[in-house]
Amino acid sequence: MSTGWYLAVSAIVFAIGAGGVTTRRNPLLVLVCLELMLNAGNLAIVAFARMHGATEGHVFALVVMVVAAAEVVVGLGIVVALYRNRVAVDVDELRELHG
Amino acid sequence: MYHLSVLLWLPAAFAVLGLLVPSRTTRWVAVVGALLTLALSVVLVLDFEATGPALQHVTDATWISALGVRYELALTGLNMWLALLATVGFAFSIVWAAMTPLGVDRRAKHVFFHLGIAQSAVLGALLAQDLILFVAFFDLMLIPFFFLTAQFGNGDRVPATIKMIVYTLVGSLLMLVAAIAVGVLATPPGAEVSYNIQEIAQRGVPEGSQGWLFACFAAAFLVKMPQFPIHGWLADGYKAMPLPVLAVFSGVLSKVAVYGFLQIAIPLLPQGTADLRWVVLIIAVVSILYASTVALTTFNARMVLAYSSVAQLGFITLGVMSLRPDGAAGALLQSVNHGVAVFGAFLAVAILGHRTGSEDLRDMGGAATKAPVFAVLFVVVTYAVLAMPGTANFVGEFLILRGTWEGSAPALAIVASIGVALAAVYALRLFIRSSHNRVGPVIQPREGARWELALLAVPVLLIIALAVHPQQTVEAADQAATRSVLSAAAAVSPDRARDILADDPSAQAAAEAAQSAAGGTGAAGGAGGAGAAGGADASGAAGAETAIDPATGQPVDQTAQTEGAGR
Amino acid sequence: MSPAEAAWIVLLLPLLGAVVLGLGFRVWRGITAGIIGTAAVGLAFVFTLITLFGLLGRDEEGTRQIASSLYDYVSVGGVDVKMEILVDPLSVVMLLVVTGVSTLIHLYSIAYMRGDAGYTRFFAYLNFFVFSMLVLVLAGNFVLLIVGWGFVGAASYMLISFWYRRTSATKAGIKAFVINVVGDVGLVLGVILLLKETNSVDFLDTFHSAKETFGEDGSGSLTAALLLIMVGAFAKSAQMPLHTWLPDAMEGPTPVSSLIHAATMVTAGVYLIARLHPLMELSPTAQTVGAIIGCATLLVAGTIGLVQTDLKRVIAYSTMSQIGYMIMGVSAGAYVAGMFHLMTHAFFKALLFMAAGSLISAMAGEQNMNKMGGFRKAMPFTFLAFVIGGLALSGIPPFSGFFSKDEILAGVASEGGWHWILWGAGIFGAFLTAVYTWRMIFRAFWGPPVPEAKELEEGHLHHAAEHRNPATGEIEDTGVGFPGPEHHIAERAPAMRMAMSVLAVLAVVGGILGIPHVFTPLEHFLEPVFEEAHALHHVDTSITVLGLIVGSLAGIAGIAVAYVIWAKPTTRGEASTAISSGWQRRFAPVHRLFVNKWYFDEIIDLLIVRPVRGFGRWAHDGFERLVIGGAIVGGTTGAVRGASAVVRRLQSGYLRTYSAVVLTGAAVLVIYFLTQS
Amino acid sequence: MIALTAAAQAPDIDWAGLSSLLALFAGAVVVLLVGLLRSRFARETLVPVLSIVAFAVSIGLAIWQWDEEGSLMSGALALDPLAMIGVVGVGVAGIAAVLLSIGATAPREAAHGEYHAMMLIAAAGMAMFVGAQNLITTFLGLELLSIPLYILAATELHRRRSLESGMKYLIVGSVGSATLLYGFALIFGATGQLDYAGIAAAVGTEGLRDDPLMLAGVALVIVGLAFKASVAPFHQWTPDVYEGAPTPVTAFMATATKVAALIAFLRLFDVALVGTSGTWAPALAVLAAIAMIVGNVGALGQSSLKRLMAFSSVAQAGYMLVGVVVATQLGVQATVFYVLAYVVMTVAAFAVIEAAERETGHDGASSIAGLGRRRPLHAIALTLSMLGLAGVPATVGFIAKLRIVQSAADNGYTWLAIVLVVGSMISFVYYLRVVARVWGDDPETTTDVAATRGQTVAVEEPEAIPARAGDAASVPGLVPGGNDQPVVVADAPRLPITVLAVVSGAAIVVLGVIPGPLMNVVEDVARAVPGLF
Repeated sequence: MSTGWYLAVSAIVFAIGAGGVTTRRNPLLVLVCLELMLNAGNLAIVAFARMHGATEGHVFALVVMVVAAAEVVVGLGIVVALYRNRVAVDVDELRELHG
Repeated sequence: MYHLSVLLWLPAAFAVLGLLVPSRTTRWVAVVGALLTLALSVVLVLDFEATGPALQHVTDATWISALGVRYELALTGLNMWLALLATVGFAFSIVWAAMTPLGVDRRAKHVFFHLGIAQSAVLGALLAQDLILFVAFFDLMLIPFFFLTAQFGNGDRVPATIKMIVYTLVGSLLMLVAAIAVGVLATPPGAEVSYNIQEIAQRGVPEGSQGWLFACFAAAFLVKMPQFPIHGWLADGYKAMPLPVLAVFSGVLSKVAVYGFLQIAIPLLPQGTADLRWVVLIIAVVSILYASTVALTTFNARMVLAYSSVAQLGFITLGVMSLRPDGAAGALLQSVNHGVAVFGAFLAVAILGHRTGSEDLRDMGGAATKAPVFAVLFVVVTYAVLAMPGTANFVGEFLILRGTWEGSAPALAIVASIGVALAAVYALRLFIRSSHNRVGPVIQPREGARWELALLAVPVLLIIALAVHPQQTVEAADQAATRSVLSAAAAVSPDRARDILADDPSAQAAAEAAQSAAGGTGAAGGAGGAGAAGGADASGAAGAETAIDPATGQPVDQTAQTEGAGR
Repeated sequence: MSPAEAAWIVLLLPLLGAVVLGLGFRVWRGITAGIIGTAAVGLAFVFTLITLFGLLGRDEEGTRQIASSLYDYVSVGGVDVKMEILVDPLSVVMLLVVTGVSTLIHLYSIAYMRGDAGYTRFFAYLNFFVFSMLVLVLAGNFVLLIVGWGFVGAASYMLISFWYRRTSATKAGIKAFVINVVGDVGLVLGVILLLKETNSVDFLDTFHSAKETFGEDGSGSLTAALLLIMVGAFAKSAQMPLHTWLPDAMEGPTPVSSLIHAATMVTAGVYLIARLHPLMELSPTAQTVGAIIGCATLLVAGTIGLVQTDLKRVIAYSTMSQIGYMIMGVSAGAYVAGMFHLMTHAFFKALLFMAAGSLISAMAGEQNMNKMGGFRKAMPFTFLAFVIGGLALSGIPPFSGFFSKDEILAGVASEGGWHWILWGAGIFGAFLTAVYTWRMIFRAFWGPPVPEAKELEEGHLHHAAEHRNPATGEIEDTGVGFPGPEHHIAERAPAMRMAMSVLAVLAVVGGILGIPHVFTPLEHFLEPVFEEAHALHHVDTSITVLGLIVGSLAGIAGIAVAYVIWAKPTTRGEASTAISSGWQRRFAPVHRLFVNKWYFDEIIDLLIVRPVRGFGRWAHDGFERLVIGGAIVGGTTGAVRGASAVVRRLQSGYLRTYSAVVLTGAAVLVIYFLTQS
Repeated sequence: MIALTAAAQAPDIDWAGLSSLLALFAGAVVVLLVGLLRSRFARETLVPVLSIVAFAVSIGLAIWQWDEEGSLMSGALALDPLAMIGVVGVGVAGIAAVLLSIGATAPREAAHGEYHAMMLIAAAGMAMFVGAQNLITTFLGLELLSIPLYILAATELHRRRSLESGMKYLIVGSVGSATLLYGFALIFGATGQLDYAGIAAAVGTEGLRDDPLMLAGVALVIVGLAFKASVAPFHQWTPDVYEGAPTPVTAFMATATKVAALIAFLRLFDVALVGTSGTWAPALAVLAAIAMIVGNVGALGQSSLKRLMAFSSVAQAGYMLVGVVVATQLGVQATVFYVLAYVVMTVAAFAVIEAAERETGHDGASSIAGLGRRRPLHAIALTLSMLGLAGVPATVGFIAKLRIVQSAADNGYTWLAIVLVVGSMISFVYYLRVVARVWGDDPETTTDVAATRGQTVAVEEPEAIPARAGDAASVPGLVPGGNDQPVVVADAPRLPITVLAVVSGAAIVVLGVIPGPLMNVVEDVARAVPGLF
């Protein structure tokens, strides 16, 4: 299959992730969607690496996975801290800083 | 050979010194500093030979090498007298501040610190020969006045000062871009960017973009003076500022803008000047009429002086934009006169203000009954403000009107002369409503305190001194003014340049160099370099009675029979 | 001592006097200030005589026009102005008049002003005035002339509003000054226009090269320049339409009126036109304009003088009309006649003002003629002075007025053509002059003595209970001491009497200086100055003789008419004023026109003062707030504040909007980039 | 086997080059361990000292490596003055942040060890980011500096606003980096190269100028980096995060991240993608213009000082971007000079804001009212920093602005220079309003600080949001009343903050009057960027 297909899939996954981030109100799901966006990028990198036969691409994908994991962990940590501070688990709740 | 940097940084040094000494003695340190600077500037002015090279006492060092910005100062015919006016003005206002409660205020250190920094900045702007150095000092000169008014002003001072600062900075920041653009555009490909004023004048800025560049410079200077459409900040700014500070702000800072026109905008952008000349002339004339009518109807004494300054600066701008040596020299003389008159006038308003509590003319009246000496001094200042023939203000105005008549248009001179009549009205109205007529409802007239009268005597003596011999100010400015307006005049029309030269044979040598530079781009030959050959044979010094034979202009021997004259 | 050095001393003496009096104003007690002032001007007169004789001495060999300069006043561009004076017969004649009459007036003021709180200040200002008048007369170039012009305007302002506690005085002061400034401006513009051609401000250079620069029949720009300069002359000499300040200037003390508004300042215009005669000769239109304005002024002033009730204002209007004569004469080419009339007028007009001062003192400051009458017995000397002055003013032979006035008319008539109309107007003016002069004398001295007069007859000078300002009637603020409650009449003050008698003699004898075609020393003295001019204007004897006869007839007729209306005890026993009120009713509209001074004040107020003040107030309140504050400043700050509100509202705090903005931004950028390719 | 072993011998690492980076990592580890000790002295003072030492060492090493030219880790990191100046800038910002944290509530809440470790790691990330020459290391550097900052922003666990700012920064930050990653992917797809030199060569030779993949990739990269440098349309996180986060962290974020982001911008756009500057230069110019206007206008109505500084940093980012847009030697010099000047000015401002916040409990405008009378030194420092940021002559801000305007005017971007000038006109209003408030002494606004020293001061939020009934249950340890009023002990500012304020204030003026030395440093930084004329 030509790389174009992989690209299309990755673009769609990126779009879904973006849609999720902007519409879902539960921070956990927002983090999931962020994962989706990062992995879409991953998919594209791997597809191109195969196309160009450049192995560094795969290294790049591995690095991205590690980074994505780290982000989600920190994200969850903050969500738990928010919950312990009696703030409803809702992204729209976080609007004390504005103006 | 005095180093100009000493004159420049002396006030700042004393400002810092004032911070260190205990606050009781700060004011005396400041006064000593101001008087020292004044003495130094007088020495420099006396040391300036009118027929010497264009730039004297030059100090030159690199400031920002990467940008080609140099720290270059010099004394020229144009800025010499204005620098003296600045030192006189600051000495006057520092001594005045030292005597008022402002000087013994628990934050007196701030007052004298800011005044010192402002003085350095003003002197820097006047003496700078590098475009960026000029713009830097031009902006810096405003900031101390912001602090002075925000801390020590009256009424709702903070918004008023912020409006004033931002308003004037609109102009000067535009000027920053224009200054850089001038420097950059004037550099021939491959050469090093240089912001030296003389250098740029020789290199010549491409004519295409001179228009908008001149507009930027003109905007900055017209806002600073201020002139008619862009004087929004004047009313609030003047009301908010404490009077000792206002005297020097109104008397000196607006003159830096006039100097800016003569030293930078006109010589560097001759084509731009020629194209936009009429816009500035119209603004100036409208400013004269508008400000005069407002000045003669407002009831606040301070506002009368504020709008009278706008009108007087309208005249000065007329002189500058007439692009003729006598117009420009008249404008410079008028700047010095207006400065001195304004110092006296603001002190008089302050004295009257002390006695009435407010500066409203309706509360005043009859101050002269108990204060004869103050009344006489105030009358002399009033005569200077309205440019009565006999004072040097009249000579300035005469030269400006002549310059406008021949340089710009007779109609303009006639309309401007209406301003002269209106000036008589508002100046006398201010004097009469405050000092004459019956004793006003609020005022308690009493004679001025000894220090007040002594201080008021200073500008009065200066007015009289200038009145008796205005020649020294005009003579110094003559050569320099010819050089700076010549290229612009040539840009307007070649024959104007010829009749400027015809008018003033002494400018012949200086003109050749400027003539070559007037040809627009890239002419060689330093305009500044060739010093003017010996000035006009300053005859007439002989006191003895010499019957001048009019036909030949030579003094005639007593016995020789001359036709024409009576037998 | 050469004439020029003497002239410099004459110039500086009054200045020295003014400075000495000014600086030590607390030191001089009593009348010492008066003595110093008078001494200063007296010395100046002496040195003027020295200059005169020095100049006469040079009759044979040297030139009579000496320009001496001290230093360069201003020299820039083409303009080279020197601090120089020009000593020649014309300026010496003026020097004589100015210093002579000033000395007498200073002498008169020593007594008249005694008791006034501002005594020293008065003499300081008076000396300063004399100095400025001398600068004007001796100036050697146009710029110094304007400087003198300005000084004189300032000095007259200071003296008019001398009693500055009176609001009417300060109003009159500012009015006089502003109109003078208008004159100055005209003068400045005229000089600038002249400068454009001649490139030199020096009198002698301009006059001698006048023909080359302006061509034989003079150019358009020369006429324009002269007209502008004449605006200055008309403002200073109170000619129409710039004359409204003169009647108000009567607010000043009487010696001021006699010095400034009779003898010296108002004659400046005449001197100027005489000085510029080489240029005037080249521009017939300017001469015509001058003649017409002069004639119109003398008629209008005469008519107003008829109906004035204030004593000093009657004399003021008579001055205006006599100056009208001089301007008409000088503009028409009769320069010597003009100067001669200027000199004689100075004598008898100063005398009349002094006499009026004495009369007003007798009336304890009251100037309204309706309240005067029957002072013949009470004040014989003042009456005699009034009669001599009146006769000279009306031009009755052998008094000085007769010769000088008719010589002017003769000079005008000899121009021929339409100038005869001016001659006719002049004669009618002479008749009017005689009428209003003697109306004043009869109203004041004839008829039953008024209480003040009776009191004076018993040797006791009347003192008003409270001191009122004659013009406005408000109680005078004598708390500060002036105008002083004391009054001095000639009969009791030797100094006043001495000054008035000298002037009386001169008024009578003055005529011998210019008996036409018989003995004309003045004309001979002024010969070198007006040498070319005389060739053009030849006056033949027949016209002169005709003028003399008709002029004196007009004068006598005028006196007769005045006698009939105001003095003759009427047969039918009505009060003597019945007849004049009868005339008033019959010509009511005309009377109202004259009383309202031909509505000049109202016209000027309507055309100039009110619009300027209205515009100023509108600009100050309306325009400043709306346009400057609103549009330019408010507009920009409004826009910026609006934008700031928008940006802060966008900052909604919602997390999801932020990410949405980032993503949409990315999409927009990608699309933009793709379209680029 | 031998071949395997032979092949697997250790790679030749240039330890000297890497030393400044390693110093930061080592510092983080040491600080983490010391943080575990029980004694308050170890935690309260030893940890900050050690982290300052770590920063200082890394700065020293960076200066030591100044003249080296070449690459590290087989082309992944560049070793040139541009990277080194980045490390120095980050180091200075780090030291300042640590000084501000002494005695602050954030380290006490989050255990000193971790707090300082996080800071050091973030600094290490930035050091990597500025030196990155390969797409992988760039992305890794970016994430390494961002994630610790998310944590730091949320350190004050008991203050809802801090958590909120942390959360917001994380989510929007991740969106930004995801976009950046996708951009890198597309660029990698278009050129097949990962390292900058390769990309530059590929772009030059194969004429990829108008290849859709390449263009889309560049666009997304612009979004990602613009987000990080908080340039206008992508700046919306900045005000909320700066205001919410504890002030020392905000200071660190405002200064260090800007240094890293701008230098990365320079390296990526002026080295790798310089070929396609025709397309991205105008777009960046427009972004810069928007940033200047939105930043200045947004700051106008602000009452909270930190939020004002946030908007002002957006505007300043706009000014700095001009140097990148111009893509010339002068442009690079202008941007690097501006960034260093910006660091000094912002450090001075935040030092005074932190001191005022400790005294009054809030960062509202009234906290600095009448400061001129109470704390003259702080007042002078804040005034100088405000005037510097506004660009008043005799301050380093003026020289920086001058260079930016000249670089713009030199290359035909005069309209951008005019927008810059109009923006700074607006900026004068709010900077001068702060200065006027500092020096004005109208009595009613100055909270009488002397009286409240020592007591607990209820934090008065500028616009308290009506707390919903649901979460009003009081949590043990919190001051009763008010939903989450944290405990703020109003105590006199510690000496380090005053020293920091005075030093940076002085630096603003000294560098303003004598910019010579800094100019030379910046000159040889620009030489490191090949390819620009």
